[in-house]
Parts: sequence; structure tokens; C-alpha cells
Amino acid sequence: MLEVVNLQCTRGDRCLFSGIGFTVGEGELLYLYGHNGSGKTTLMRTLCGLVAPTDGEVCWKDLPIRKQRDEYAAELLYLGHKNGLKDDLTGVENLLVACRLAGVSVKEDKAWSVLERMGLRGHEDLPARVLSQGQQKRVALARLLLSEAPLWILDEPFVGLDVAAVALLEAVLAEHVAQGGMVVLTTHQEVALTSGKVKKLRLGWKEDGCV
Amino acid sequence: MLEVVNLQCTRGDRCLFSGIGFTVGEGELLYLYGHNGSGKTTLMRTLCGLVAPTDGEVCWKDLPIRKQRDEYAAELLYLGHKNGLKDDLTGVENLLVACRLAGVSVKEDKAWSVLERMGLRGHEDLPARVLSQGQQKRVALARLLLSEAPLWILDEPFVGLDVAAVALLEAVLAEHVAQGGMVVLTTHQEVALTSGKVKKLRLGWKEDGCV
Amino acid sequence: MSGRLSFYRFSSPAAFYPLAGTIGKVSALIAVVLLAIGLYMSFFVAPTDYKQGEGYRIIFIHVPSAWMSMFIYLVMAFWAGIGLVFNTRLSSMMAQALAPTGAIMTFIALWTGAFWGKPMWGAWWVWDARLTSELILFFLYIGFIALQGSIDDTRRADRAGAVLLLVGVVNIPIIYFSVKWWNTLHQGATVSVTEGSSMSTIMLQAMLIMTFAFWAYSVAVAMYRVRSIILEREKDTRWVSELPEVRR
Amino acid sequence: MFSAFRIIVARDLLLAMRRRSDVLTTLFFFVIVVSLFPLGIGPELNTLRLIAPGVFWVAALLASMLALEKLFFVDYQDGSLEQMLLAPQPLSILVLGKVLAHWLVTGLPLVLLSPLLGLQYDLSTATITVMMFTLLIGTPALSLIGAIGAALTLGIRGGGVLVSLLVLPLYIPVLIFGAGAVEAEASGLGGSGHLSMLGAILLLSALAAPLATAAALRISAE
Amino acid sequence: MFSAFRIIVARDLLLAMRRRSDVLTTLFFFVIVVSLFPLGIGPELNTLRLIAPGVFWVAALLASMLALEKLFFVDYQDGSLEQMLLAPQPLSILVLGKVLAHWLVTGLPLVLLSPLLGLQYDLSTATITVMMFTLLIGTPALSLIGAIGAALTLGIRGGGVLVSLLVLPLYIPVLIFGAGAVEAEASGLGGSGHLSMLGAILLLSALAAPLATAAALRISAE
Amino acid sequence: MKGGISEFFAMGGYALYVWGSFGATALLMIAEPLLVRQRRKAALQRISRLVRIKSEQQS
Ligand code: HEM
Ligand SMILES: Nc1ncnc2c1ncn2[C@@H]1O[C@H](COP(=O)(O)OP(=O)(O)OP(=O)(O)O)[C@@H](O)[C@H]1O
Ligand SMILES: Nc1ncnc2c1ncn2[C@@H]1O[C@H](COP(=O)(O)OP(=O)(O)OP(=O)(O)O)[C@@H](O)[C@H]1O
Ligand SMILES: [Mg+2]
Ligand SMILES: [Mg+2]
Repeated sequence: MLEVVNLQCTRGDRCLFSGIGFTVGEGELLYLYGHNGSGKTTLMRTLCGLVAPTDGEVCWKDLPIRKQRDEYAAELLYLGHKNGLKDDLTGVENLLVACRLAGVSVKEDKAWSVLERMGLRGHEDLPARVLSQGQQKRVALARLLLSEAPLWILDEPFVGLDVAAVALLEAVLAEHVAQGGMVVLTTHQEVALTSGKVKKLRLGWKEDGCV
Repeated sequence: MLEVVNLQCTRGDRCLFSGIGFTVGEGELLYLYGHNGSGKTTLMRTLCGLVAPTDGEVCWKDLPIRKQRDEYAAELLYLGHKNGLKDDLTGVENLLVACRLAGVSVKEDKAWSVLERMGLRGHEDLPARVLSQGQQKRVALARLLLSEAPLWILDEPFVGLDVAAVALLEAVLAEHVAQGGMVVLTTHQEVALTSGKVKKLRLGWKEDGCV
Repeated sequence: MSGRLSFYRFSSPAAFYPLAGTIGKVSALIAVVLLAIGLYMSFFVAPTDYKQGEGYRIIFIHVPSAWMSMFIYLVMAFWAGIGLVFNTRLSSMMAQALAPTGAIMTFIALWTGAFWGKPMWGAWWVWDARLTSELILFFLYIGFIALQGSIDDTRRADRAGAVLLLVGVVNIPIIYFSVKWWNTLHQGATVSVTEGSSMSTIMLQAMLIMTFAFWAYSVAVAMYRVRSIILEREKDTRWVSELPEVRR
Repeated sequence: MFSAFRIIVARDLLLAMRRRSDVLTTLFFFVIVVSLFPLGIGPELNTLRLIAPGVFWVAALLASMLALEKLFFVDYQDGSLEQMLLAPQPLSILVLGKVLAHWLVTGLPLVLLSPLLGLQYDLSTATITVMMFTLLIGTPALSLIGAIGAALTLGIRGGGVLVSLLVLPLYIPVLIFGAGAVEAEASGLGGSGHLSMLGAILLLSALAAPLATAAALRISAE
Repeated sequence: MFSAFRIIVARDLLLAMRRRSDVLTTLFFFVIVVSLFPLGIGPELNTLRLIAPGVFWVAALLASMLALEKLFFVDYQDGSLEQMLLAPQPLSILVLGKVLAHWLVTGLPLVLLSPLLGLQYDLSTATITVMMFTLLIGTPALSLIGAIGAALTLGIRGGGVLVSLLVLPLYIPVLIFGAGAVEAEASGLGGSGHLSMLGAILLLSALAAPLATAAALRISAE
Repeated sequence: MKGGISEFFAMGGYALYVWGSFGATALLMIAEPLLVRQRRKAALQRISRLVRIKSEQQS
């Protein structure tokens, strides 16, 4: 269970948010929303331990994450604005390397079949550099289908995906939540997040649209 | 008027599209759609003259664009997947430099007010590097409000924008078209493109979703 | 009109492919014959040099390879320029096919020069203008090959390589005239169009035969290589899949 | 046309001002390379005086080459190169502007600092003057020639180091004449022949390099 | 833990294989720098023999430094560094793996090629052997130390050149002992004292540098 | 050639240099055609695989 107590983050001389607290339990999906620049990305990176909060604490299974970095990392899957693909590796190689680094051992034919499920048939062995924006995102997201981590933190995963891919990703999220996984998510698009328990958290104090 | 005759593009050893022909006249909006990797970005870059087509011709006012590069450039505004912002310049500086390079002379206080209209009040003088994903996109899009070019080519301009910004951009597009401008556009999001004459062009032969 | 037509006919890879095969075969034959004659002459007919003893026999490969190294570069630059301006695919393929042969010729010139320099000048290598500019030529070849190798979009690779080749052309006159412009250790031109030759005729004959042999060799190898390049690039076309040598 | 040139120079100088450390660091690179040699070779002044022209010129060349890689790459990555390609001005003018700004930031400071470093190597005033002069003519030529290489390798796998492979062969003549002029001066022969060759190279590259670079940029951005 | 090390080494070697030119080009950079000096300095073999150790070591150092910039930067830009930071293994192990792969690709070929270049400078076989040996011990140390600098300057404005500023001072001891050993050998004094110092530096940096680099990476990625 | 084979190979004391040059040249000029042939073989192999895949898809 992810627990956040009284979290505060400051960037430059601007306090993005403070006093934030919530929990994400098994089978729950936390949907972060708020206008551009409200601090969603910053909050997610804090949840991962990439950014140190100026105040407050992020706890995983009742222990602060900074005290159990490697254990927490093994149970976490974070996908940010950047895809983390190597331009020169093919889709399959990228997927394999990313999974193995995260401690999940994957067979090569498994990777091929997962990419096929992501709609990349015929593009599996092209270097990521020549893939289109949306195809690159698909390769990055393919990790979700192989992951064993209970906690997924996804920063705008729907960006650049076409309709079919959005539907597929929704299904994957629903399945993960149904199996007792946890998801933290942001998106600006209208997306149906139905199954499981959906919590919402709004960042930003002012009206939507002006910052 | 933009006219495309029998266009063909090949990337690597894959023919993305061929035999494409259409025109975009004054007051018309061309909405390109198709699944990920169907070649929308490639087509748009070809329309700009950044990619040379393997066959066919793009004409602007009845002349092939490769014969009037500078004249065409003066009448064109292209915004791609990448924002074209310098990380170290502030929003205002970025906007000013981009406009001036495109041959539009802009006063500084005009730039400030345009950025304010884009919802960046209070962030105008932060370096682009610290802005959030959506705020960077907003700075890039601010050029639209200052542009005098009749032809806009916009590759997924709605990506990363929040609801308010999407509405604003829709309004800007509608106004441009109403004034006799031309727009070529792609997006995967559901967006209301109502005013003016909307043409649609679908790329990719196979079903949506698989490639 | 008809001249234009035939030019265009052979600027299509499909038409050039069989032609390249024929040219390749003929030049390979010429190369073998001339090499045999040339080698026989250089070792058994040409007399021992009164100053350099037997060591001078290196000349029979050094000079032909040095000439070819420069000549091939010029030809490459020519084809690349054509490809850049007229957007003909075949000429860029020719440039690409010649590059490894040119690099090898340059290497041979450097290597044999070094093996000649040790007994004659007492050093494997000195930094004089000709040697240096020849070394630059080698780097230019390698740079061209590396540049093409690291771009996988063939059209971009062709055009980027062409720009590099054209920029590098300035080096060729520098190599050729370096012995004139700077006083160097390296020997000046002994064969020249205007003044005739200062070498003994038999040596000169052997050297010229070896030069033609190297020439024919280069043409043959380049033709065979360009055939492979055509196959690699046109692998999706119908005419390639219908070739007799493609096993089904 | 001239206004586009001005805008691009102003922009690049502003960017350099924002990361002031860049100006300092190319300079420091030069200083450090020049100062490393006495460490690697030993402190005899005679040897040092002998190798000084070579060391200075090689250091200048390396410093220029190092800084090169950034010349177009950042613009390429953030998409502003695309915008430059679509600007309604001849691309070669913009290229010339970028190269000028680049030289003002990385080349000029190095030229201005060289006299000070010359003292380390116990060079005479006349030699130092000639050296500074050769650097003043030579380094812009280096920047111009280097721009071609930088444009050609844009966005290529393994680009960074490939630049050096492509560009160094073309740098060598500049190096030879530059160091040659200083040496000739130091040995009392007068370096004017070498100097005029340097001038010719600068002229030629100022005319031809922007065009070649512009062509290369269009190819690379495709 | 060891498997993570293996994975990262394999990945980086695969990446290097994909851009085969990278391997060649660092090497060529070394070759070209070494070959430039005679051009700048003049062809007398006595002078050349004198400066050879310095030139070789400075060239090796520059080649190593040049290649360094890429060490983490590409990973940082495409987001895979973030993923490495979140991997369930000690970061310093991953760093060590990356540095090893980097050295195998950029350092080792250079060591293997140095004998050939030594001939250009007319060095004796004994001197060449010692030089190769010092390079073999010294270049991994350079890579390890350089990694700290590369990590610290990650994503900082003007990073590339800043690396050199931070790293060169730390490189200097390696340079001094490396070139010193060769010189001592060449002048018949025997370089074992210098060699053991080099060994000590390598050992120390292998232990400390990965930890420092890991810490620097966490800071830079924030 | 009165001295016979061994004198011929001695090249008047220049054996290393002459044979070093001719040998290296021969090596390169034999290796290059072999490499070209290998390249052609590889290309043809790839093409026949492509053709096979295409005909399988059609049937
Ligand atoms: C690595 C060292 C050397 C290099 C790179 C080199 C390069 C060249 C080049 C490029 C040429 C053809 C240029 C022209 O025709 O004007 C040439 C020709 C020639 N070289 Fe060398 N050379 C080297 C060493 C030597 C040595 C050591 C000798 C003899 C002592 C030598 C003797 C000649 C002769 C006689 C010619 C023919 C010149 C003529 O007839 O035009 N070279 N060399
Ligand atoms: N150094 C700084 N000085 C001032 N403000 C800063 C600084 N660094 C970041 N910020 C601000 O912090 C916010 C960062 O927001 P973040 O990237 O978390 O937004 P987000 O909610 O993910 O937005 P988006 O929906 O656009 O992705 C931005 O408003 C940005 O302007
Ligand atoms: N060198 C190459 N070899 C093979 N295929 C290539 C090569 N370069 C590009 N492609 C393919 O060309 C297509 C490029 O598509 P493009 O970027 O135009 O798509 P898009 O319609 O903009 O997609 P998205 O909606 O994801 O942005 C991709 O399918 C890509 O796989
Ligand atoms: Mg965000
Ligand atoms: Mg796209």
C-alpha cells in the first residue's frame, strides 16, 4: 500500500503543492488531474523517489521509500513523459532490456508476442528511432503487459496513442486493477476509467485553464 | 491554395502512401487521421518541404514548392511533434525569436500579452526548461496568435494540453479558418472542429489499430 | 534525343545490372592478363636499378596504386555530384561501390611507400607534404565509408556522402602538386604529359602495364560490388525477384 | 536578409550569455591542454619553445572541434532547426550567422588569451604577435569548415566522434599553415607566405562552407 | 546483482555494435591527434621521440574525455537513466557496468593500436611495451574518474565542455605518472615506481568512483 | 636470372621491403574480391528469403 503524508514540493521559489495526503490500496486507481503546470509530473516523480520532497513522506508498506530504495524499486513501474527507449535498439531489444533491468526475466519470443499484441506487428525489428511517435509510446507501454510490479505510476500514458491503442491500454489498466494492482495515473484526455475503485485527486488551486 | 498531386513517400523500404492528391483552399481545414505510424507526420513534413517525396509534387499557388522555397516559407507556419523551444530562453524570448525568424516582427509587450492569453501569466519569464510539458506546448502554440501566414500545418497540437487550452486552441483555429486561412491538422483526441469547411483524409490502408 | 534516351536507359539500375556484369567480367579478364604480364616484366624484364638495387621494384605497385587512389576519388566525387544534382540513384551507388577499392588503393600506396621509405630514406614515415596529404586522403575515404555506414536511410546517406566527397576534392590537387609547391623528401613527377618521361623505357612500360592492370582490377571489383549494392537496395522490386540467380 | 543574420547572431549570443559557463569552458579547455604539455613532456624551455607553435595550434583545433558538436545539435533536437529550415531566408545566411556567433563565443576568447599562455612557453613578443594573428585568421576558418562536418553528422548514431573523423582531415591544412607561420617567424624566416595561404583558406571557406553546410543541413533534417 | 551488471554491459556493447562507427571513430580520433603533432611541430625524429610519451598520453586523455560526454547523456535524454535509477539494483553496480562497456569500446582499441603509432615516432620496442602497459592501466582509471564528471554535469547548461573542466584536473595525476613511466623507461631509469602509482590510482578509482558517480547521478536526475 | 630461386627471393638484400610490399598488396587484392563475393551471396540469400515469404503470403 502506498501512503503519502503531508507532502510538499517546491520548484524554484514556487510551492507547487503542500499538505497532500492520500493512500492507494490494492485494487485502487488514483487519477491525478489538474491544469498544465499544476505539479502532476512533479508529484509522480516524488512518489517514485526521483525527486526529494521538501516536506512530508512517501511510505510503501508502512516504511518510508528512501529507506528501502531497492525493494521499492522492485515493486514499482514508472513510465514518464519520456519513453526511455534507446534509439538504436529495435522494439524487441528495447523491451527485453527494460524488463531485465527492472528485474523481470523475459524470453525473447514472449517479447515478440507482446509487441504484436500492442499492434506493432511488422515493426518489431525496426530501430526505435524510425518508429512514429505513437509507435514509440506503444513499445514503452508494452512493459506493462510483462510487469509483475503491483504499483504502476503512469504519467500521461495516453499521449499520442490512436483510438485502438487507447482502448487496449484501458483494458490493461482495468485488468491490473481487477487483479489487485495499484495505479497512479494522469491524463488530459477523456478516458473511461471504470473498473475497480477510482480515487481522484485534483492538483492546483486556481481555476482550470489559468495557472 | 495548396495542391497535392499523386504524392508518394517511402521510408526505409516501406511505402507509406502513394497516389495521394488533394487541395486545401481558402477557409478550409484538412483533418488528417489514421492509426499510429500511418504516415501523418511524414505527409506533413513533405507538405512543408522538409522531406522530399519519392514521387509526385506539392504545389503552392500553382508552383511546385521546391521552386519557391523562401516565398512558400514566408506563407507557412509548421509546428511539429517537437516544440522548437530553446531550453534556456524564457517564454517571451522564445516567442520573439521564433516569430522574427519567421519574418514576423513583433513588439515585446505584444508577446507578453499573447502569452498571457495562452494562460502562461506568471510564467512568461521562466526558462522553458522548467515549464511543464503542457506549458511548453502553450508557448509554442502562442506563435499562432501572432502569425500572418495563411497556411498552418499543425502536427498533433493538442497533445499535453489541458481542457481549457484545448478549447482556446479550437477557437483560434476556427477564427483563422473563418478569416480565409488554411489549416492542415492531425490529432488522435476527440476535438470539435466545426467552423468552416472541414475536409478529412484518412491515411493507412488497414484497420485502425493494427499497423 | 537518342543519346539522352540511352543515358536514361542505363541510369536505371535494372538496365545497368546485366551491363555491370558484362563489364565486370571483361575487366576481370583484362586485369588478370595484364597483372601476369606486368608482374613478369617487373621482376624478370626490368633491369636492376643502378642506385637503388632491387628495392626500386616497389615502384611497380606503389605508383599505380597512388595514381588509382587519387583517380578513384575524383571519379567518386564526379558520380556523387551527378547523384546530388540530378537525383539519379545509380550514380550514388557507383560512388558507394568505389569507396572501399579507393581506400584499399590508398592503403597500398601508403604501405608500399613506407616499405620503400625505410631502405631509401631510413624511416618508415616522415611528415612531408605528399605523405601527409595522401594520409588525409585515406582519412577522407574512411570518413566517407563511416558516414555512409552510420546513416541507414540510403537516400540521406547518398546525399550526405556526396557533400563530403565534393568538399574533400580540394585535397587531390594538394596531393598531386605537393611535391612542386613544397620541397619535400618525396620524389617529384617523373612521368608528365608535357615533358615526357625521365625513366628508362622498359621500367616505364612495366609501370604503365601495372597501372592498367590496377585500373582494370578496380573497374572489375567496383562493378561486382555495385551489382551487390543494386540487389541490396532494390530487393523489393519485381525485376530483382525474377532474376535467374535468385533461388526460390 | 541581413535582419535574419542579425537575429540569429543575437539569439545565439543571448543563449551563450545564459550559459556563461560555455564561454569559459572552451577557453579553459584550451588553457588546460596547452598547460598539460609541459607536464607530459618535462620543463626544459628549449624543447618547449620548439614545440610551442604546434601545441598551441593543436589545442586551438581541438577546442574548436570540441565545441563544434553543439553547433547544430541542440537546435536539431529541440526542433528549432526545423523552424530555421522553414524560415523565409536563405539558409546559408542563417548558417553564417550561427558560425559567427559560435566563433565569437568559442574562438575569439581563445585568440585573446593566447599571448598570456605564450609567456609560459617563453616565446618572444614577435612570435607571440604572429601566433595571435594566425589564430585570428585561422580559427574562423576552423569554425566554418567544422560546421560542414557538424551538419553532416547531425542526428547520426555515433555522431559526436564521427565529426572529428570527417573534419580533422580538412583541418590539417589550416594547422600546417598556422603552425608553419609561427615557426617561420620564430626561426627568422618571416611567415608571410604561410599567412597569405591562411587568408586564402579563410576566404575560400567563408564562401563555400555556408553553402555546403546549408545543403548538408537540409539532407540531415529530412 | 551480477546479472544486472551483465545486462547493462551487454546492452551497452550491443548499442556500440549498432553504431559500429563509434568504436572506429574514437580510435581514429586518437590516431589523428597523435598524427597531428608531427605536422604542427615538424618532422625531426629526435624532437618527436622526446615528446612522444606526452603526446600519446595527452591524446589518450582527450580521446577518453571526448567519448565521455556521451556516457550518461544519451540515457538521460531518452529517459532510460530514470529507469536505471528505479532499477532494483545498487546503482553503483550499473555504473560500473556502463563504465566497463565504455572502456571496452573506447579505451581498449586505443591501447591495442598504440604500438603501431609508436613506430611513427620511432620509439624502441621496450618503450612501446611500457607505453602500452601504462595505457592499459591508465585508461580504465580515466574512464572511471571521467564518469564522475559526466554524471555531475548531466543536463547542466553547457555541460559538454564543463566536463572537461571538472575532469581534467583529476586526470592530471594519471597523465603525469603515465607519461612519466614511459619517459623513465625511455631514458633507461625503469618506470616501475610510476607504474605502481598508476596501479594504485586505478584501484582507488575502481572502488570510489562508482559510488561517487551513482550519488552524482541521483542528484542530477532530480 | 643466373643465381636461381634463392637469390631471386633475396632481392639483393631488399627482400623484406619488396616482398612486404608485394605480399600485402597481393593479400588485399585477393581479399577484396572474396569480400565482394560474400556480400553478393548475402544479398542473394536475403532476397530469396524475401521472395519465399512473399509467395507464402500470397498462397
Ligand atoms: C608512405 C610514403 C609514401 C606515400 C604516401 C607516397 C605517395 C605517392 C603518391 C600519392 C604518388 C603519386 C603522385 C604523382 O604521380 O605525382 C607517388 C608517386 C611516386 N612515389 Fe611515392 N609515396 C611514398 C613513399 C615513396 C618513397 C619512399 C619513394 C622512393 C624513394 C617514392 C617514390 C615515388 C615515385 C618514383 C613516384 C612516381 C612519381 C611520378 O612518376 O610521377 N614514394 N607517391
Ligand atoms: N525553477 C522553477 N522556478 C519556478 N517554477 C518552476 C521551476 N521549476 C518548475 N517550475 C514550475 O513547476 C511546475 C511543474 O509542473 P509539472 O511538470 O509537475 O506539471 P504538470 O502538472 O505535470 O503539467 P502538465 O499537465 O503540463 O504536464 C510548472 O508550473 C513550472 O512552471
Ligand atoms: N527506415 C524505416 N524503415 C521502415 N519503416 C520506417 C522507417 N522510417 C519510418 N518508418 C515507418 O514510417 C512510419 C512513420 O510514420 P509517421 O511518423 O509519419 O506516423 P504518424 O502517422 O505520424 O504516426 P503517429 O500517429 O504515431 O504520430 C512508421 O510506421 C515507421 O515505422
Ligand atoms: Mg506533466
Ligand atoms: Mg506523428
